[in-house]
Amino acid sequence: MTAAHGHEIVTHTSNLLRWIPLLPLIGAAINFLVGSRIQRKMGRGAVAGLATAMPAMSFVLVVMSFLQLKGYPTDERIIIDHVWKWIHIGTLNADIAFQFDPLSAVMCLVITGIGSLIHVYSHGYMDDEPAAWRFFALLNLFMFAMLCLVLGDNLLMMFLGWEGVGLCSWGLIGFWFSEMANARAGNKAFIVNRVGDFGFTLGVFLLFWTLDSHGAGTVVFRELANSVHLIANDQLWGTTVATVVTLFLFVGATGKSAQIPLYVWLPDAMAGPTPVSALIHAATMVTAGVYMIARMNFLFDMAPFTGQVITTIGALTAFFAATIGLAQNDIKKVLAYSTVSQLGYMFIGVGVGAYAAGVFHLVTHAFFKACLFLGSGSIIHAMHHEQDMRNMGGLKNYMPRTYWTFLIATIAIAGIPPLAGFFSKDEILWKAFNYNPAIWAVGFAAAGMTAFYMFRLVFMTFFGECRADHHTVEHLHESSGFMTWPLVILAVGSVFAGFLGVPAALGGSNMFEQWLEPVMAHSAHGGGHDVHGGHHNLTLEYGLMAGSVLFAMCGIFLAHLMYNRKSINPDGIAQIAGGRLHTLIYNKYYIDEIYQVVWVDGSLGLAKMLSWFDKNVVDGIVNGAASVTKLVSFINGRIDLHVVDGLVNKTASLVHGVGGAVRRIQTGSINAYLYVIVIVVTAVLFARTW
Amino acid sequence: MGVGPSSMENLSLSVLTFYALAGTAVVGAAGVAFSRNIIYSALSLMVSFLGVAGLYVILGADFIAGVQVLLYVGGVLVLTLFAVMLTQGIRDVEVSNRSVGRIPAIVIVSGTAVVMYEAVSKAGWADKALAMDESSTYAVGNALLSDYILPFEVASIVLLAVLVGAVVLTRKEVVAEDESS
Amino acid sequence: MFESVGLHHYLVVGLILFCFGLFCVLTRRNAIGVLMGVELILNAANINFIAFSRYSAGSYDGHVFSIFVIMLAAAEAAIGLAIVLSIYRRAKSIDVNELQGLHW
Amino acid sequence: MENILTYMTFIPLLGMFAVLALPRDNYNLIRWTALGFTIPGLIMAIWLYANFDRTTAGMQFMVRYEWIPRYNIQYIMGIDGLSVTMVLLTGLLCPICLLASFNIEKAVKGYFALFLLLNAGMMGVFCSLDFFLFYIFWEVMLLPMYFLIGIWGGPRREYAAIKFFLYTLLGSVLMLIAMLALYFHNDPHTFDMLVLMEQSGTYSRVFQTWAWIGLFIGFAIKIPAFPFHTWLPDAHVEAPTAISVILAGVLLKMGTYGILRLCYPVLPLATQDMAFWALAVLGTWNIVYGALCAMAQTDMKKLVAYSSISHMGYVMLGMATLTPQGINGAILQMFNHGTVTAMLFLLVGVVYDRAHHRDINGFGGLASVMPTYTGIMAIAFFAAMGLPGLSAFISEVLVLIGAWQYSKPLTIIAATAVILTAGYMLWMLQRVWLGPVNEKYADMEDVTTRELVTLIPLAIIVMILGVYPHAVLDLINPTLLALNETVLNATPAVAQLVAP
Repeated sequence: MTAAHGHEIVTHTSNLLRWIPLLPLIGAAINFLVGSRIQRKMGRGAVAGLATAMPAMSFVLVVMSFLQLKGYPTDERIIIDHVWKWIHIGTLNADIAFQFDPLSAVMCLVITGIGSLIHVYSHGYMDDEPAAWRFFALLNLFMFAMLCLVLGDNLLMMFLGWEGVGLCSWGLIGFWFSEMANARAGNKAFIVNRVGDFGFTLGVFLLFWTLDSHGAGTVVFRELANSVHLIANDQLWGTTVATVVTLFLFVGATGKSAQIPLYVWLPDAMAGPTPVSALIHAATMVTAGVYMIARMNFLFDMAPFTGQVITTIGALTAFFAATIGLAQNDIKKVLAYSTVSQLGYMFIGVGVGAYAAGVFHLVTHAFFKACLFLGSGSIIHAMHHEQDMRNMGGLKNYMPRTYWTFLIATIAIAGIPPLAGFFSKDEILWKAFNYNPAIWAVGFAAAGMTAFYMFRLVFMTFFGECRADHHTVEHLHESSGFMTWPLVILAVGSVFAGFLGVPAALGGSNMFEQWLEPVMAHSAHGGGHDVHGGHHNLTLEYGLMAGSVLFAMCGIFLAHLMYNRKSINPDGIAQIAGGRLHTLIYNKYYIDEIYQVVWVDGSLGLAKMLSWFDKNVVDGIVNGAASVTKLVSFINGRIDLHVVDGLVNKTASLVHGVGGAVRRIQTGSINAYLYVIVIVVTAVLFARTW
Repeated sequence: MGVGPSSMENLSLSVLTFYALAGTAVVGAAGVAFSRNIIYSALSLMVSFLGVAGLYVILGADFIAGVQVLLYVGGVLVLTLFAVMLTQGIRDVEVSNRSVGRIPAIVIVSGTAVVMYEAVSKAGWADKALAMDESSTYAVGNALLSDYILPFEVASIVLLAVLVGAVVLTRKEVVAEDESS
Repeated sequence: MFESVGLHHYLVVGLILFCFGLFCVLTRRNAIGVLMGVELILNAANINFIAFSRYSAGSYDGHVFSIFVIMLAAAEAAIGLAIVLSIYRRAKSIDVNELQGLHW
Repeated sequence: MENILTYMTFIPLLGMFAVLALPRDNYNLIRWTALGFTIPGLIMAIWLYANFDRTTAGMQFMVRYEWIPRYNIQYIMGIDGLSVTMVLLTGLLCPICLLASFNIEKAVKGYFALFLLLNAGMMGVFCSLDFFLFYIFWEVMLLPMYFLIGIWGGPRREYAAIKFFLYTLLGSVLMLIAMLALYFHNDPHTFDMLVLMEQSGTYSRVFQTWAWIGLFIGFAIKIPAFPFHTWLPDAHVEAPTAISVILAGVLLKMGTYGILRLCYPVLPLATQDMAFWALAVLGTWNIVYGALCAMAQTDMKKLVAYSSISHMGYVMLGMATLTPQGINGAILQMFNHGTVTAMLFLLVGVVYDRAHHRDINGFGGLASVMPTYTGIMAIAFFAAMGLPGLSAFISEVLVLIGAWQYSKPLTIIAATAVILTAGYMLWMLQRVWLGPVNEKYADMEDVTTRELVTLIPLAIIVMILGVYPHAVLDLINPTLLALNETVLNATPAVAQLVAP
C-alpha cells in the first residue's frame, strides 16, 4: 500500500486459525448431510455430542491462540491466516483470510466459550426434539458464521459472517416452522436485518471507492486502519465521507444489534428455542454491531457527528426498550427487551468513543444474559413450554439451582456491585456523563427500570404461590445436569467477569481496556472526541456510582413491594393516566403495527400496484398492439368485405349463378370430361393451325 | 423426300417394310378400339405394340424397340390381362366391353384427326434423315447417365413409389375385405 | 409419296394410332379398356418422338424421352390397374359410367 | 481438438437426426439416446474449462472456413472469456434439462429432437464469430423454442408461444437491419465480427447510435429488459420445466451476451453514449421493478420469472458501469443466475409434477413432508437472495461495487432490491414450505434420484463459486478488462489526416 504512512504492521501467521471457524462448519456439514441418519441409528446423543465437540475444540484453539497472542509484544498482536484468494478484481482484493487480534480474541473467547456451554445445555433442553440434528447443525453453522464475522480480516469476510449469522438466526427462530408464527418471526428477523445489510454494504462501497480514489482501495482492516486518514478531507453530500460511511455502517449495526428503528425483530425472535435466544439473540449475534463499530473505531473516530447519532440512538433504545420491558408478561419477551436495552448501553459506549467500555459490557452482558435466558429456558422446559409469568410463581422451591443462578445473573444485570454488570455499566455511564450528561440521565433512568423489571420477573417467577395448574405442578422438577451446569458456570462468570475491567477509580487497572489498547490505538490519536482526557473527577465518579446503585436498589425495592409483598397493587399503577400509558407500553407503542402498515403493507401495495401495472399497462400495450393490429386487420377486412369485396361479391354471385348452372357439367362422368378436353384441345389446335 | 435414292430395290423394300409395320400397328389399334370382347382388345393391343416396335427398328431406335417389346408386350399387357381376369372373369367379357356413344365419338375423333392432320402437314418440320450410329443403345445409355441423370434418378424414385403404391392400393382393400367379411 | 418414307409418314401413323386410342378412351365403359386406349395414345406419342429424333433433331434426346414415356406408361398401368382393382373390390364394378361419385 | 466448438455445436444436431430415426414408441431409448448426445457437450465443456488459456484476452479455439464466398460469409467459430462461461453453462444445463425432461410423455420423439436442435442453436450462438452465422443460430434456436412451448406447454401455451415468437422475431428483425447496415458499411462487405471490431474506429457516432439502438432492442427483448419483458412470465409459466430452465438459464443470457459481444466492441462510441440510460437506468429499474412484481405473484413460476427479470437487471447495471468490478460481476452474474434460476425452476417443477399446480397459497408445510427437497431449495433460495458464501453474492456485490463508482443514486436504488428479494423469496418460502402441513399434500414424495441428479451438481457449483469465484473470474477477467478498455478508449473517428 502506497498509503501506509502509519507504523509498519508486524504480523504473525498461523495455519491453526482457520480451524477455529472450520471445525463448527464441519460439524454442521456432517449433521446436515447425515445427521438424521445418525440420530436414527445412534440416538440424539451422538448428534449433540458431535455438535458440542466442534465448538469445544474451537474453544481450545482459541485459548491456544490467545496465549500465543499474549506472548507477543503489544504492537505485534496480530495473527493472520490467509486461506485463499476470494475476490480479486481491479483494485478490490478480498481474501478468505482470518485475523486474530486482541478484539477478535475477546469475541472468540466469548463465542466459543459461551457457545460450547449452550451446546451442552441444548442437549438437555432439546431432549424430546425429533429434528435435533437440524437444530445442532444450524447451531454449529451459526458458530461458524459468527466466528467468520469476528475473525475475518476484511469487510467482505465480516459481511459473510454478518449475513451468515442472519441466515442461521432465521433458521433457528423458525426452527419449529410448523407454527406459522415462528416462520413469520424468522422472516421478519431476516428481512429487517437485510435493511441493515443494505446500509452496511453501501458503507463498504463508499469507503472502498473513496480510498481507491487516493490509490489505496482496500477492505482489509489493518490496511484500512493505516490509510483511513487519507479520506479525512473528502466531502460527500454536504458532510465528510467518513460521516456518511459511518452512518451507513451504523444502519447495518442497528439492524444486527436491534437498535431503533430496526429493533422490532428481536422480541419476535424469541419464537426460537430458548438456547438459541441465549446464544444468538443475547450473547453473540446481536452484539455484532457493537463489535463492528469497535473494529472500525479508527473510522468512527473521524466522524463525531455519527458518534452523536449512535449515542443518541443507543440511549433512546436503552430507555425505550426498558419501558416496554416493564409491562411484558412473557418471560422471554422481558428478557428480549432487556437485551435491546442493554445493547443500547453498549452503543452509548461505542458512540462516545469508549470502545473498550462498550466491548466490556458486551462481554459481561454475554455472561449474565446467557445465564438469564438459559435459566428461563430451564423454567420453560420444566413448565412444559409455558412462558407467561402470570402462570408461574414459587418456583424457587422446585428448582433451586435454576433459582440461584438466575438470581445472581439478575443482580448482575441490575448493576449491584461487585457483580459483572456494575463495572461495565458504570464504566459506560461515566463515559457518557463526560460526553453529555443528558445521555447519562437517560441511561441512568433505564438502569433503574432494568433493576425493577428484572426483579419483577424474579418475584413473579420464583416467589409466592405457584399459579400453574395441577398437572404442571406435579411434574415440576429441577432440570438435568446438562442444563444446570452451564447455568452454574455462567453464574460464576456473571460474578467475576467484571473484575477484568475494574476501573482505576476503584483501585483496579482496567486490564480489559489495556488488552484492547492495540486495536483501539488509533482512537487515542483520532481527530474525534477524546474522553480519556485527563480531568478525572474522582468524587463525581464515586457519586455517580453510588447514585446508580441506589437507584437500582430503589427499583428492586419497588418490585419487591409490588410483586412480592403485594403492598402496592400493580394494577393501580397501570391505571395511571387512565390505563392508556400501560396499554401503550404493553402494546410496545404499536411500533410493530405501524411498521406493518407503512413498510410491509406499503411495499406489498406497491408490489401489487406494479404488478397490476405490468399486467395491464406494459403487457396491455403489448397485447394492445396485438389487438390494434387485429382491429386494423378486422377493419381492413370489413372494408375489403363490403367495399372492395362488395364489387367482387357481385361478380362472385354472378359467377355463383352461372356456376350453379354450369356445375351441372361436372357430372362425375369421365367420358363427359374427356369429351370436353378433346373438344377444347382440338379447338385450340384448330385456332392455331388456321 | 428426304432420303436420297440409293437403290430402287432397297428403297422399295424399306418402304414396303414400313407400310407393313404401320399397317400392323394401325390394324391392331383399330382392333383395340372396336373389338367387343375385351380379351380381343388386349390381344389387338399386343399386335399394335409389336408393329410400333418394328417401326422403331426402322427408325434406328433398336433399344427403344427392345424396351417396347419387353415392357409393353411383356409387362403392361400381361398386367392388363390379369386385371381383366381378376375383375370379370372370362364369361361376361361381352357385356363388360360394350361401348357407348359411338356416334359422337366418331364425330369428335374425326374432327380432331382432320385438325391434327392439317397441323402436321402445315408445320414446316425439318425433315432430313440424319446420320445416326449403328446402335442407339450406347448413345441412349450415355444420354441417360449424363445429361438426363437427374430425371433418370427421379424416374427411379417414381417407380419405387409406384411399386409401393400399387402394393398399398391393392393390399389395403384385401385387409378391409377380410375385416368386413 | 409412296416411293420414299419420311417424317410425314410416321407422323400420320402416330396420328392414326392416337385417334384410335382417343376413340377407345371416349367410348369404352370398361375402365381397363380406357387404360388400353391411353396406352395407345402414349405409343402414338412415342412414335412421334422417335421420328423427330431421327429426322429433325439428330440426337438421342427423343429416345430418352420415349424411355421416360414408357416408364411412365408402365407406372400408369400399374397404378391404374391397382386402382381399378380396388375400385372393383369396393364397388363391384369397373364401369366408368356407373362410377360417378366424384361430382358436385 | 481444434474443431471442438464445431463438435459441441453439431453433435446435438446429429443427435436430433438420430432421435428422429428411432422408433416412436420406445420412450426410454429416445430419452437415453438424446441424453447421450448431450453428454459429449458436457465433457467437452469440462475439457474447455481445463484447457482454456486464462492469460489472454483474445479468441481461442478458432476455426475459420469459407462458407458463401460470394457474399463473404464465413464459418468462424471461437470463444474468449466472454463466451466461454456461456458455453460452459450451456454444456452444463443441457444434459441436466434433458434429464429433467424424462417425465415428458407427450410426443416424446418430437420433444427430444427439438430439444437437441435447441441445444445446437444455443451453442452456435455463443460460439459463432461471424455475424451471419450468429444470426442463423439465433433464429434456429427460436424455432424449437416456439414448438417446445407451444406443444408441451401449459393451458395457455399457444398464447405464450406466439407471444414469445413474435417478440423475439421483432427483435431479430431490428438486429437483422443493424447487421446489414454494418455489413454494407464495411468495404469489402463483411460479417466477420473480428473485422467489425477492428473497423469500429471508422464508424461515425450517428451511425453507431442507430446501429446500437437496433441491436440493443433486439437484445433487450431477450434479456428481457423493461418494457420488453412481458413475454417472459407468460413463456415461463406455460413452458414445461426443463424449457423454463433453458429459457432462464441460457436464452436470457443471449441478450446480455449479444450486447457485450457486439454493441460494446463494435460500437464503442454509442456504448459510451447510451450505457447510462439504456443499460444502467433501465437495469436498475429492472432490478427494483422485477423484485416488486415478483412480490405480488401467486404463481411460483411467475415469481421466479420476475425474479429473473430482477436479476438480469444486475447484469445490465454491471456492464454499464465500465468498471472492472462491474463488468466482471455482470458476466459472473450471468453464469450464477444461470445456475441458480435453473435450480429454482427445477425445484418448482418438482412440486408441480406432484401437485399439478403452482399456487403459492395452495401449499404449506412442505418442509416437514419433503426434508431433502427443502434443504436443496434453501440453498437455491438463499443463493438467489445473494447470501454471502453462495455464488450470487459475489456477482451482485461486484456489480454494486462497480455501480457505486458509476452512479451512487442508482446503486442505492438497486441495493434496496436486496431487501425486496429477501422479502419475496422468504415470503414464498414461508407460504409454501413452512407453517402447518397442508393435509392434501401430507404424503408427497420427496425428491427422486433423478431429480437429485439434476439438482446436486448445480447446488455444488453454487456453493463452490461462493467461496472460490475465481474459478470463473480467472477465465473472464482478461477479456473483460480488454473490452472495458476498448469502450473507454474509443474516440470519435477523425478525418484522414494525410492522403494514403
